[in-house]
This record gives sequence, structure tokens and C-alpha cells, in this order.
Amino acid sequence: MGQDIFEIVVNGLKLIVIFLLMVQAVPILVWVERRGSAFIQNRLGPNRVGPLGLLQLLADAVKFLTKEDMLPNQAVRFLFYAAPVTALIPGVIAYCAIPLGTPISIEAFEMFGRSWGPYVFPMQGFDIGVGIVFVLGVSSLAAYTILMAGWGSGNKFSLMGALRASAQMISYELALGLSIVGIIMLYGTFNLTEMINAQQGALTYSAFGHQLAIPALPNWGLFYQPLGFILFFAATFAEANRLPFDLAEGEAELVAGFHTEYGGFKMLMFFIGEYAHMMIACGLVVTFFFGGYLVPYMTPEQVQSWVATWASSPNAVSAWTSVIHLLSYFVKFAFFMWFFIWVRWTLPRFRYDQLMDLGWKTMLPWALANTILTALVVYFAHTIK
Amino acid sequence: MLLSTIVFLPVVFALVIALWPRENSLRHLALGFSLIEFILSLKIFQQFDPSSSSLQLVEKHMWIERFGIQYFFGIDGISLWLVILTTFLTPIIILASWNSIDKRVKGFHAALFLLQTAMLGTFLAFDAIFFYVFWELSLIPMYFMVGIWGGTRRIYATVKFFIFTMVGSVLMLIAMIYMMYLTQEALGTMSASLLDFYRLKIPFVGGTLLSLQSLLFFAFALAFAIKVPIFPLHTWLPDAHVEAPTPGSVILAGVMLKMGTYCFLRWIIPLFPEAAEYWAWLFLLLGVIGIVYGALVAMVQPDVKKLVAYSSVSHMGYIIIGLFVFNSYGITGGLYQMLNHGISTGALFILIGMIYERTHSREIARYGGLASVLPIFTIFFFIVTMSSIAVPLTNGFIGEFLILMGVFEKNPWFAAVAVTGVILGAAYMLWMFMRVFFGPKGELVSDEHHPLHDLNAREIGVMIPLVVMIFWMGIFPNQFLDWSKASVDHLVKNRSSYNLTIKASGSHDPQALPEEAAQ
Amino acid sequence: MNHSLLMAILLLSPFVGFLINGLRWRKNGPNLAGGIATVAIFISFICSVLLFVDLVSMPQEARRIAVTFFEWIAVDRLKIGAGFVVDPISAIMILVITGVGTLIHLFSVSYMHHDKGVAKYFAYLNLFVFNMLILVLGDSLVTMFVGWEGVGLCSYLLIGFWFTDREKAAAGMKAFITNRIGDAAFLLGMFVLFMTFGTLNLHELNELAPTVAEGSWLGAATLGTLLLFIGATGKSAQIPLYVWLPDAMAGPTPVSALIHAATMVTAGVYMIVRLNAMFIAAPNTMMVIAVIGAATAVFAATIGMTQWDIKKVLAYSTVSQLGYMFLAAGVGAFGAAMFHLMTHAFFKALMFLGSGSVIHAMHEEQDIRKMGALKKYMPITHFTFFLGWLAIIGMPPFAGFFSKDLILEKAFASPLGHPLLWAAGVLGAVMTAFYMTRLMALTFWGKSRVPKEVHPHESPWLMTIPLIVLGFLSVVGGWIGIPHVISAILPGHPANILGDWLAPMLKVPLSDAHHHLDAATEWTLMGISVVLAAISAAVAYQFYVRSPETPDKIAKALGPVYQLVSKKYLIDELYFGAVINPLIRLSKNLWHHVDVNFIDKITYVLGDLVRGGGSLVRTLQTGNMQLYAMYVGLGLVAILSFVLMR
Amino acid sequence: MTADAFIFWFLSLITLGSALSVMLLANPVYSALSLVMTMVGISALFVTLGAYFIAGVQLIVYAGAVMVLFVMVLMLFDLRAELQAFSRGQISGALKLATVGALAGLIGGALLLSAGNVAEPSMAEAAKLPPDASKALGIVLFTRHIFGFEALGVLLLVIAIGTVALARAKGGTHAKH
Amino acid sequence: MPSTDVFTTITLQHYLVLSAALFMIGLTGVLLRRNVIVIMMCIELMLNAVNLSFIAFSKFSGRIDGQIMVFFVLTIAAAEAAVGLALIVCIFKRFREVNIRFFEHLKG
Repeated sequence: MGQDIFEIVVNGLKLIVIFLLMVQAVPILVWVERRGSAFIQNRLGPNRVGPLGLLQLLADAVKFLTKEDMLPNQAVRFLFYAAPVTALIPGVIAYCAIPLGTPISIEAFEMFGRSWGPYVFPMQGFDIGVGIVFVLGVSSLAAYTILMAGWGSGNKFSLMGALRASAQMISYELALGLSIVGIIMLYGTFNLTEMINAQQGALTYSAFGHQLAIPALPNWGLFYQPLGFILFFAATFAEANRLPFDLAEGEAELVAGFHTEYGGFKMLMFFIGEYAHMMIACGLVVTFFFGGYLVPYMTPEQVQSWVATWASSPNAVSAWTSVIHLLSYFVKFAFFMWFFIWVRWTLPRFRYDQLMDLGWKTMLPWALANTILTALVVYFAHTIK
Repeated sequence: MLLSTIVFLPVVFALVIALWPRENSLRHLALGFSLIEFILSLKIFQQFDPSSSSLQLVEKHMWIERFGIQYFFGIDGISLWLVILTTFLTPIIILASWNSIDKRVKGFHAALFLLQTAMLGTFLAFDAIFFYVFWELSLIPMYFMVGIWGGTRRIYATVKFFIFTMVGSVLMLIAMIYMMYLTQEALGTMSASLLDFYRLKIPFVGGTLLSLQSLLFFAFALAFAIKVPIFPLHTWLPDAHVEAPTPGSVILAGVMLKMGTYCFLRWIIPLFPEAAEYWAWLFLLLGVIGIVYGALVAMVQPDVKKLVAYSSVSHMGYIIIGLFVFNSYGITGGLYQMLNHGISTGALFILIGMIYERTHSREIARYGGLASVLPIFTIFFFIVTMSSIAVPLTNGFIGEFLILMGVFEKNPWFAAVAVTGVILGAAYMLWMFMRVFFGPKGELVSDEHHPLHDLNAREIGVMIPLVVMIFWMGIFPNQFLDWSKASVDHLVKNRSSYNLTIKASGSHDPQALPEEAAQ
Repeated sequence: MNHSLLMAILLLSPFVGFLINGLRWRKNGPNLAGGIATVAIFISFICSVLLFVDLVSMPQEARRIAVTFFEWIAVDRLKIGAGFVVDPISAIMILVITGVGTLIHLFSVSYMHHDKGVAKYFAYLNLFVFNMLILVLGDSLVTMFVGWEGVGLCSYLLIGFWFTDREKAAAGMKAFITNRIGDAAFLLGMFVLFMTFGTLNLHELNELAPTVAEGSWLGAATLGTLLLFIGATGKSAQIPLYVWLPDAMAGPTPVSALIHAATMVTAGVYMIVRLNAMFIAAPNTMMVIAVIGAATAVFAATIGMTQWDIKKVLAYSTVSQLGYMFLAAGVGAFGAAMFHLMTHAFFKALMFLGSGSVIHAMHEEQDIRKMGALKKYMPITHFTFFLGWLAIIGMPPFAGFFSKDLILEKAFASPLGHPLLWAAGVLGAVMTAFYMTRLMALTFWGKSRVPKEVHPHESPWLMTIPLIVLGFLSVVGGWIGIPHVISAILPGHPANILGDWLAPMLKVPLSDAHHHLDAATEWTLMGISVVLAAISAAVAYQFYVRSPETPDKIAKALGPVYQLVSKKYLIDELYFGAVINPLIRLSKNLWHHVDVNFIDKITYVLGDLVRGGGSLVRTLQTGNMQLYAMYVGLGLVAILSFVLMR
Repeated sequence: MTADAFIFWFLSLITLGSALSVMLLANPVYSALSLVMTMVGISALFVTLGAYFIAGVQLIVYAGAVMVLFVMVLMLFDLRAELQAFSRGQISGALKLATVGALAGLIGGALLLSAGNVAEPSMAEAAKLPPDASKALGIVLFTRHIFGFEALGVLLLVIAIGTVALARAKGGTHAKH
Repeated sequence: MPSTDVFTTITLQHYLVLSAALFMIGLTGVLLRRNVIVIMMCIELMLNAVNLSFIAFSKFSGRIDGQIMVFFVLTIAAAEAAVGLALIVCIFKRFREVNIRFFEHLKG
């Protein structure tokens, strides 16, 4: 966590900030979703409360908080209450592993009569060596939330929904994991920061000792793993239980799936969990395939030297550089979040067997093929050099 | 590559047979395959140098380095003829079982080929563990052969057969492993090569069973003795023979029993020279008892097949005493008798199978007067009987004569007792022959509803090669013995410090040349 | 002509005959089959004659034609080739075999004319001749053994020729197995000789034979020859292994003539003669041979006197005559043995063929009580049989007289001989005269007892010609061995041609090199035997022609003794009761009690132990997996404790 | 107390506590969820031991897949708290407990003994492994332990086929006759 | 060894004792629980305990092979769970029974 109290405190604060950011992003996303869906469906959407209906978020929050807390008769009390709480945890923890910008380095300074630092604070919750493995591992825990909720509700619709959801998650986890094996092999690391760093500069294919540079394009993972990207992105939809894969809460069949019995703030928690999943997905997509927090066509050094032209202290340079990257990240991130919403209101829902077929019979083989192909390319690019 | 090809080609055949889609052309295919194998095995003669006692056509590759276990094939004068015998009998067996095997034909032929591989491997492997693999492998197809295509008590017989043989093998495996450790002590590296085993000097103390060499000796000997089988361990044989289908019996008597005697020659005698010498009396005694006992019991059998089975016990007794006198006569005779017994007892079983196909009975008492109904069958049976009772100019005589001579040189008293086997052999065979073929027609023979037909062309075709071999081996034994002479002489002369060198074969193994020169 | 080619033709001609008839056994008719077979033997006969002529033309010491076709067995010191030797001894034998053989084949053509298996018959017969030639010509004991067993095999086949009759088949088997007993001893004998002398070549063995007579019973020569002699008793039907020969009469009569009278049964004698040097070196063996020979001669003759079957009488007579030959061999009179062998071949073959002719005429009736007065129906047969009768009872100057006389003389005078042996010989001769006369009388003379439905007739010429030729030989055959005392009074006739011919091959008993009885003793001995035989014949004639009721009275008077003799001393029953049945009982007991009830029981007990242990341990296997887990845990505890406590 | 020690004690408390509840709780669903907790705890312990990759895999495989299966099955069966969660047999129960006790004693004894005898490198001293061992792990896995790896691949294939076969069997393993 | 050290300095022993404790808990569960699924879970627990000690050994001996072992154990555990659960589901579908004592008699 850190050498001294300052670092620990800062790191702790960082975690809290990220958590709060995620939680606070949800109402905005809900608004975007509602407005977006209205836009897509050629209607108005929320527009009464506040400008552009922005204050609708606040109103909704108040409504959720003040709703009656219901416990169904058949419910298992402990699980029923535990589920919404746990729904938050995996998403948040996983998100903490995603780097959001270049690290901020603070030079040594005097405070409270002793010298502190120097420090380097990465712009992420924490940097665990095997980032992607950790993210996948933690996010896979989300299945329990659904199961707990579904079974704890004591309602067969809930249970069915939960079973469907968890089966779906397990199935798509395979495709998800396999689709990024290619990118892992390509970059030769599990570490997300290292992956991002590998995407600096212009696109350059190198194989068999030759190099082909395309300066017009950034060196993003997308151009190396287009198939991996498609598969990964599609799988994240399933992982997040979003349309077109939201079978778990198919209204026509299961009322509302595992959260049929939930209302009020508990319901909100599930919402937050779902959006957290989306955020992780988007964060990962950006990280793997779109250069993460990198500013296209510029390396962090270039950005830093540009910042140095107008910022004063080294600390400021470092901070501004990080902020610029943070912005770059959020732009990309926002696009994919919008993409999620866009898809939700565009595509119809799959049937359950189609879902499973897609997962096992289409995506898994393609992911395998992608893996093998990448392995061959990587192997030969390394050996015939 | 020749030996590997010979050993493993049948596996390929077995696979092809197992996958062959058409039932009706299966037997032709199998016959063709077995003939290919036989012709291939004749190629050995082309490459084999009879004047050398070394191991020839060697193929040697490390298999499991850590334990010094090798993929090691080789051939010398001792194994040569047994290999040929195996490949020779297989087409005959296939032809003989043309009609008698009518269920699971595919499985049967596949098992037969698999068995062939196992037997050939046993004769050709020169690495203990490698050998053991083949030795045990041979049990499995045989187990199925008796168990699936056998008679009414087949399960009893198979289980008995299997358990008897397994009991011995286990001890042998232990002894082999122990010897591998001995090689580590003596040579520095662990080795399972038989050639390295030969180099061992295993301590021997006379007068006690508990010296190392004696213990190893008995561990091996028990396995082989059961396979042979030597007198008190023989009771599985009649049951297995009676219940086995004709081809099973032929293989069992023709080749599998030889695996036991061959291994006495290949393993026991050179590996444990002092123990073998010291305990020779025991094996001579058991062999002689086996001869007389087998003959006596054979005499009173009501079932033809059982009679022949007990006659096998008697004949195998000859081989054992031949081997355990350690002189040229005995060992040559024993080796020759292995071939003889393979051919003549094999032929007897085939003939019994033929008559069984016609009458579905093997009970001697229900026959009689067969000679006037089935004259050709009678002629063949008579010739084979003559071979079995060792009438001169048939193969049997050469073997028995040499064995008895060898035994006489070692100990006249054993020879004197063993010679009674000559009398008793004639007695039980001819008595059976008389009851089955002569006299008034028995109930089966005179049954008007089932007139018996004499041998057809196929069956005559089966018998002709066997009869030719019977006389060829009886009249020109030297043509056979010459190929084994060098090896046998080498064994007899250097028994106490036996060693086999590897003969450089062709040009593909230039490494062996300096070795050969050094030795 | 090239000797090896000649030898090959000699040997292979019968074999080719065998092959032709054997492979076409369904197709060849009686005339074709018989023709082929007879020609085959006749070719051999011609070869024999040619070889004989060659042999005669050689100097006396070098009379030996040896041919080795190929090396047969060669292991270590043992080197046996397919080698064949014609020397004075074997020359005589091949002449007899092929000569008499040709005649008997000829006879068979007619005799077996109506038999369905005639081609098979001739094939066997040819095979027999082939084997007999191997036996006779073989240059080593092993080659001889090949023929030895081969003729036994053919004998087996021919005795059991009419195999649908179980009795006959059994007789064949009995012959073979009895012979096998002898053969086993023969094998051992060979081993003894080989281990001592390092060779089995007959010539070399004779050379290597100890020059000093062995006194011990366990000396190599003694033991070896004794064992060989046991082999000979089997083949040549001596006590105690003679039992098969009377039964062997089950075969067709020409077979009895060829195999069981003229050739095969004399193989034992021939073998002893071949190895005479070795036998001479073993006086103990010689004594045994002489005693057994003499005993057999008397013993068989007594049985012969009581038999009613024409062939059985002849069979016992054969046994008895073979006894004479062994007696001769045993006293070292090998020449005499060979001489009697030859003459016996002539007259006994004649008598068997004659009896065949009679049986043929009587429609397969062999009981002489149902014959009588056949003289008028079959004159030629009667006449030739009569000549044979005279020869066998030793009437001068017929063949049998000379040979038998020589034997008796040697038995008396040889250093290995003894007056008792002589006396036994004379007794035998007397009895021979009696039963032979009895046979003549009951068959050809006296009153006819032929059943009405039977119409005896003379045999066709194919049968009578061999009779006539053999009859002639029975008369003159003895003239090649006329004793010195007689040749002295017979000017122009050389004495003992045969003896001189054989002399280089034979070793005479020690200290007998120039031993001769004085003429007076010789005349006396000769006179005694001839006179006694004549008296005996006369008595028999009296009994069976003049007063046919006397024999019955005597038989009654003798009571149990007669019964015993007429039942052949119950020897067969003795063998069955004392050897064969106990052996079969023993075998059954071994099978049931040792194999099934002991060895298998042990394995069952072992199995039961395992099974019992299993059912004991099975109680642990409750199916409760948690208990199993506990056992695993306990095992872990045990292992850990062991590791920690160490 | 250092942070390392604190984390260790904290995690071991969680792990042991949830493991005990796996064993003791009568409701199998709670047991399963407790086990998930244990897994997560052990995973965290792996992290403290520097085995990041294994920790992640532990989460993915155990917590994310295996235990989900368990929970799904339990929920599918709808098993509530059982009346007889534990075996009733008193003697066998005592025996079983004795076995466990003996084993625990032995292992504890062994550990104690070794503690006295073997000089252990402490955690700080033992950081010989690279901080991110995943690469090294991969290299060792695909070189020295390639056979085990391939064998496991075969095993998994067999298991996959077998499980599918079991799942497709009509009427389960006990088809009605 | 001072008593504070036991708490402050984390050694291999700590991990091993923890591992052993987990193992014993798992074993007790296997021996005493009735529900087959719980028993299987307890087995998983035991496997995990072993994994922990593997990793600890790996760490303290500086060798990576321990981690490989864990990797293998994980795979096998997953396989075992898959088959075991499939069997249990099959049996449950037919008999509605998960009591281990019921499994003693596997005859249908």
C-alpha cells in the first residue's frame, strides 16, 4: 500500500474516489440511456426535471431511497439482503485495476517537520502485476450475486433468471478469456499498463524481420486483433447481461429475472453493479484495443514535453500530463459506454438456445482459431527474425 | 528393420482386419496377410549368418533411458526356428479355422495376429522388460481366444490358464527388476538388456535354496515352468486345450508352450549357470516324471483332445530334460523337439478339430472304425501319430533320440526312465488310434443321419505343409540343425560364462564394428 | 554299374512302388497294383544280384560296398550319415529279402485279388521291403534303427490290415507296442555303445570292440549288447517279448510269410551277427542269448504242439526256429545263425504261403480240425508243403537239416556252448518234428473233416509258382552249408560255402579259431537229432493219421498241464494281469487322484484362501464412502507415524 | 505488527472462519458460499505469497467456475437446511474424529519438530522469485512440465466427453427398464 | 523464538499450519457430512489447503515448480468437480437424493 502514512492515505483516497466516480457515473449513464433510447426511438425521453431532464437523476435517486423495503415471504433473508451489496463489490474492485492515466510523480517535500517522498502515484486503484487475470477473476465473482439474489428471493422466476444468468456468464467467460489470449501473447504481459505502453506511436507491423509502418493510424491493439476485439466486445455484452444477451431478465418470460423481487435501493445497487460491469468492459476494451489512456499519435513523453512548455513545476507537469491522458481515456471510454447503450436499443434479444449456441459453437471456435493463429504469428515473428 | 517389421507387421494386420468392412473376404485377407508374414520371415534366412553364434540383425534403441530399458530385437540360432515356426503355423491355423470359427470372425483374426506379434516379440526381444511386455501380451489374445471361441467350460479354463501363468510371471518380473539393480551395481548404469544380464556374476552358494542365484533362478524357472508346463504345474494345460478352439489349441501347443522352453534356454541356463547345474537334478526328475506321468494319464483319457494335451505334458518333459543336461545333444534335441512338437501336436489338434467339426464330439468311446469312412483323414492322422510317437524318418525321432542321448550322457538312470516314455507314447497314441479308427463303426461314425465326409481340398491343403515338414525335418534334420549349430555350441561351451556379442548387421550400424573387433 | 546308383535303385525302387500304390490307393486295381509292387521288388532283387556279383568279384578282405548319400544327423561327436553298406552279411540278407519278397508279392497278387484295399496292401508291402532294406543295409545302428522301427510300423499296418475287426487291429497295436519295448532298450543300448566307443557305425564298433572278453555285467560291451539283445527279443519274438508274433497272424497270410517268418523277425539275429565282434566281447550277453534262444525254441515248440490254428502253429514254429537262431548266435556260431536264417526264410515262407493257399482254398478257414485229406484237392500245395515239412523237421538233405545240424553242433561244441543247450536244441527239434507232422497230418492227410459247404480247390498258378520255387529252395538251400564231415563223403561238393563267404565278417569265439569236433562225435550228434526227429514224426503220424483219438486221451491224461500249454501258458493273461491292467488302473488313479484331486485341489485351496481373505476384508467394504475416507486417513496416520518415528 | 503480518492474520482469520462454516453450516448453500469466501481468501493469501497469476487463476477457476457450478446445482436442487447434516453413528463418528485428531496431531507435531530443527528463511528473506512470476511460470510449464500439461489436456478432453455423455444420458445413470 | 515474533514475523510455518488446519477442517467435513455435494466441497477445501502449502513452499524455497503443481491441482479439481456434479445430478434427477448413505447401494 505504501511506505508511509502519506502514501497510504493517498492511495486509500484514490480507491474511494474511483468508487465514488463509478457510483456517481451511474445516474448520468441512466440519464444517457433514457435520453439515448428516446433519441433512437424518436421520442423525447425525460425532459421535465431540470434542463434536458438532468435533474431527473436526482429525483430518481430520492425515489429509490425512500421506497419501502420489502422482504418476500419465501425469501432467504440473509441472501436476499446480501446480494445487492455484493453486486457492487466485484465490479468496483475490478475497475480499480484499470489504469486511467499516466502516473503522477511527486517530488520530495517537507511537511510536518519531516521530509516526505518522492512519490509516484499510478492513476489507477492499484497495480497488481497480473492485471487482466485479476480483473477476469474478480469479475467472475459477479455470478454469485445473481445466484444469491435469484435463489434468495424464493421465487422461481428469480431462480430461473439467476441460473440462466450464471450459466451464461460461465459460458461467455470462456470466449471472453480466450479472445484476449491473442492480445496477451502479442504484448507478452498480463500487466495492463505495460499493454498500454506497447500501443504507443504509429501502427507498425513487424514480421519476419521486416517492418511495415502506417503512420496514419495509431498503434492500437485493434489493428492487430480485429477478431479478438469483436469477440471480446460481444462477450462483454453477455458478461454484463446487457441486451441482446439479457436473457436473465427477459421480461416476457421471467418478469424481471433475478431482481424480480427487488425494489428501491436494493434495485439501485443491482443497477450500479450492472453499469460497473459495463464500465469494466469498456475500460478493458479501451485498454486492450484502443491504446488506453494514450493520446493518439503522441507518446506520453511528447505530451509531457508539451505540457512542460506551459506548466511550471515538475509536479504540475506530471499532474497535467496525467489529466490529459485521463481525458483521453474518458473520451474513448465514453464512446464505448454510448456504444453499449446504442446496441441495447438497436438489437433484439436472443433466444436462450441461440445464446448458448453463439457462445459455444461460434465464439469459442473463433476465439480458439484466433488464439492459434496469433500463436503461430507470434512464434514465427519471434523465431524468424 | 527386418525383425521389427516381422514382429509388428501383424499388429498392422490386426488393425486392418479389425477395420475391414467386409465379413466374407475377411478370411482370405487374413490368410494373405499371414502368408506375407511367413514369406517375410523367410527373408531372415537371407540375412542370417549360420556360422556365427552372435546376435544378429540387431535393432537396439534406448526406450526408457533412466532404467536402461531398451527396444532390443535380435536373433540367433536358438530363436531363429521358433520364429519361423510361429510364422509357419499362422497361415495354417487360419486355413484350418476357415469353417470352425463362425462367430466374431473379425475379432478372432485380429486376436490371432496380435498373438503372433506377442509370440514373435517374446522370441526376439533381448531386453528383460521389453521381453516381459511381449510375454504378458501373449496372454491377452489367448485369453480371449479361449474365452470367446472356446467350449462349454471355457471360462473355467481361461481363468485357470490366466491365473496359473500370471502367478509365475509376477515372480519373474520381480527377479528381472532385481537383476536390473544388479546391473547397476556391476556395470554402473542400470540396464535391462539381456546381454548385460549375461555379464553379471550372481553369487551362488550350493546346498541351499537361499543363495541369490538360486532364488533368482527359481523365480524365473517358476514362470517358465508353468508355461512349459513342467509336471506338477501342468493342470491348466489339459483344461485350456480341451476348451480352446482348434486354432487356440494349435497356437497354445505349437508355439506358446515353446515360449517356456525357449526361455529356459535363453534365460535360465546362461543366466544362472551354477544354479542351473546345481538344480538340474530337480528339473531332470520333474521332466522325467512329466514324461511318464503325462503318458500314463494320457492313456486313460476319454477325450481325444485331452489325451493329446497330456501327451504335450509328456513331450514337454522331454524338452525339459534335454535342456537340463547342458550338452549339445540334449540342447539340440530339445530345440528340435520344440519344433517337432509344434508341428506334430499342432497337426494333431488341427485334425481333431476337423473331426470335431463333423461329429461335434471328442469322446473316444463314441468313435470307432473311422478309417473305413474317412480314409484320407486317417492317413494324415496316422502320419502325424507316427511323428508324435517318434518313428524314425519323422521329425519326432530326431528330437527324442538326441534328447535321450544327451540325458544318457549326463545320467543314464534318468535316460532309462525317460525311455519308457517312448513305449508309453506309442501305447497311448496307438490305443487311441485303434479305438477311434479301427474296429467296428462307432455310434458317431455309423450315424446315418450325419454321414461323414472325408477331408476337402482346403483341409488337405492344411495338412500337406505339415506332413511335408514332418518328413523333411525327419529326413534332412541337418538342414535345420546347421542354422542353430553355432549358437548351441556356443551355449554349451561357454555356459558358465555365457556372453552374446552383437554381430554388425549390414552397413547401417557402423558403431558395432569396432566393438565386434574388440571382443 | 555305379554302386551308389545301384544302391539307390535298390532302396528306392520299393519306395517308388509304395508311393505309386499309396497315392493311387483308390484307383489301382489288384493286377496293376500287384504288378507295380512286384516289379518294384524285382528291380531291387536284380540290383541285389548285381551288387552280390560285384561283391563276389572283389578280393575277400575288401568285400564291402559303402555308400553315403548325405549326412543325416550331425551333432557334436554324433555323426550319422544316410550310409548303406553291402558286405557279405547284408548281401545275403538283401538277396533273401528281395528274392523271397518277389515271390511273396507274386503270391499276393492272386491271394489278395478280391480285397478292396489291395493297392494299399501292396503299398504297405513295398514300404516294408524298403524299410527292411534300410535295416539290413544301414551302416550304423541308427540307420538300422530307422529300418528297425520302419518294419515294425509296416508290420503294424499289415497286421491290422483288416482293421474293421477290432481283434486284428489290437494285434497290430500289440505288435507295435511290444516291439517298442524292445526298441526302447535298443535305444539305450545304442547310447551305451556310443558313450563308450564314440561311434554308432557298425563297422567301427566292430573294430573298436574290446579284444578281451568282458567279465563284468556292467561293462560297456556287455550292457550295450544286452540292451540291444532286448531290442532283438522284441523284434525277433523271443522270450519274454514273443507274445505279439502269434497274434500277428491276424494279418494276411503272405504278410505272415514275408514279415513274420522270412525277414523282419530275423532282424534281431541279423543285428547280432552284424555286431558280432561286440557281442563276442561280452560273454555274459552271449550266455543270455544262448539260454533265451534255447528256452524259446523249446517253449514255443510246446505251445505249437497244442494249437489248432494252422497259422498259429506256424507262428509258434517260427518263434521256436528263431530261438534256434539265437541259440546259434549265443554260442558264437554266427554263420550258423545266418545259415538257419536263410533256410528258415525259404521253408517257413513256403509253409506260410502253403497255409495261405490252404486257407484260400478253405474260404478263410484256419482251424486244422476242420481240414484233413486236402492232399487230393490241392496236390501242388501238398507237395511243396511236404518239402517244407521235411526241411523243417531236419530231414537230410533238405535245407533245414544242414542249418539245424550246424547249430546243434556248435551248441555242443563251441566254447560258449554247453551240452544242455544242445539237449534243449534236440528237444526242440523233436517237438518240431511232432507238431509239424501233426500239422501235415491234420491238414493234408487222414480223413477229411471239411465242412460240406466248403469245396477246396487248388490255387491258381500265380500262387503255386512261388510255392514251387520256394519248395525247390527248401530242398537245395541247405547245400551251401554242407558240413565238412558230409562234404568229405560227397565228392565234388565244397563244404560250408556260406561259412567261408561270411568268415571275414565274423569273429569267432575266442580259442575257437580252429576248433573242430572229430568226425565221429559229429556223426553221432547228427544221428541222434535226425533219428529222434524221425521217431517223433512217426509218433505224430501214428497219433493223427492212424488213431486220431489218441491225442485226446493223452491230453486228458495230462489234464491241467495240457490246458496250460494249450492256453499258451497264460502268458498273455499274465502280462495283462500283472502289467497292463495295473498300469491302466494306476493311470486312472493318477489322473483322478493326483491331477484332479490333488494338484487342482491345491490350486483350489489357494483360491479359496484368497477368496476367504477377500470375504474377510470385504466386511470393511461397506459402501460407505466416508468410512473409506477414514481408512485413507488412518493410512495416512500410519505412514506419517512411521516417517516421524523413524 | 507489520502490514504483511496484519494481512496474513486477517486473511487467515477469514479463511479459517469461512472454512469452518463450510463444514459446520447445515444449509449447503451457505456452505458453498462460505467456500467461495474461503477460495477468495486463499487467493488473497496467494497474492501475499507473490503468486499473482495463480491467485487470478484460483479466482477464475475455483471461485468463478467450479463453485458456481456447485452453487447452481445446490440451488437447482433447492436444498434447504438439512435435518441430518452430519452422520449419526456415534462409534464411527468418534473414530472419524479420532482419525482427524491423530492426523492433526501428527502434522502439528511434524511442523513443530521441523520448526525446532530447520532454520527457515523468513518471508522477507525468501524473495528469490521474481515479483511477477507469470512469465517464468509459463516457461517452466511449457518446458519442464510439458508432459504433465499435455496429460492434463487429455484428461480434460476425456472429462469433457464423459460429462457430456453423463449429461445426455436419458434418465441419468439409472435408466428405467 | 520470542512470542512477539510469532505474530510479527510470518514464516513458512504459519502458512503450513494454516494449510493443515484447512485440510483438517476439510477432512472432518468429508468424514462427517451427509450431503454428497458438501462432501465434494470439503474435498475442494482440502485441495485448496494443499495448494496453499504448495505455494508457500514455492515461495520459501524460491522454486516455481510449486506453482506448477497448484496449476495442475486446479485443473484436476475442476475436472473432478465437473464429473462429480454430473453424476450427482444424474442420480438426483432419478432419486431426489443426495445423502451419502444412499449412495452405498448403487444398484438401480
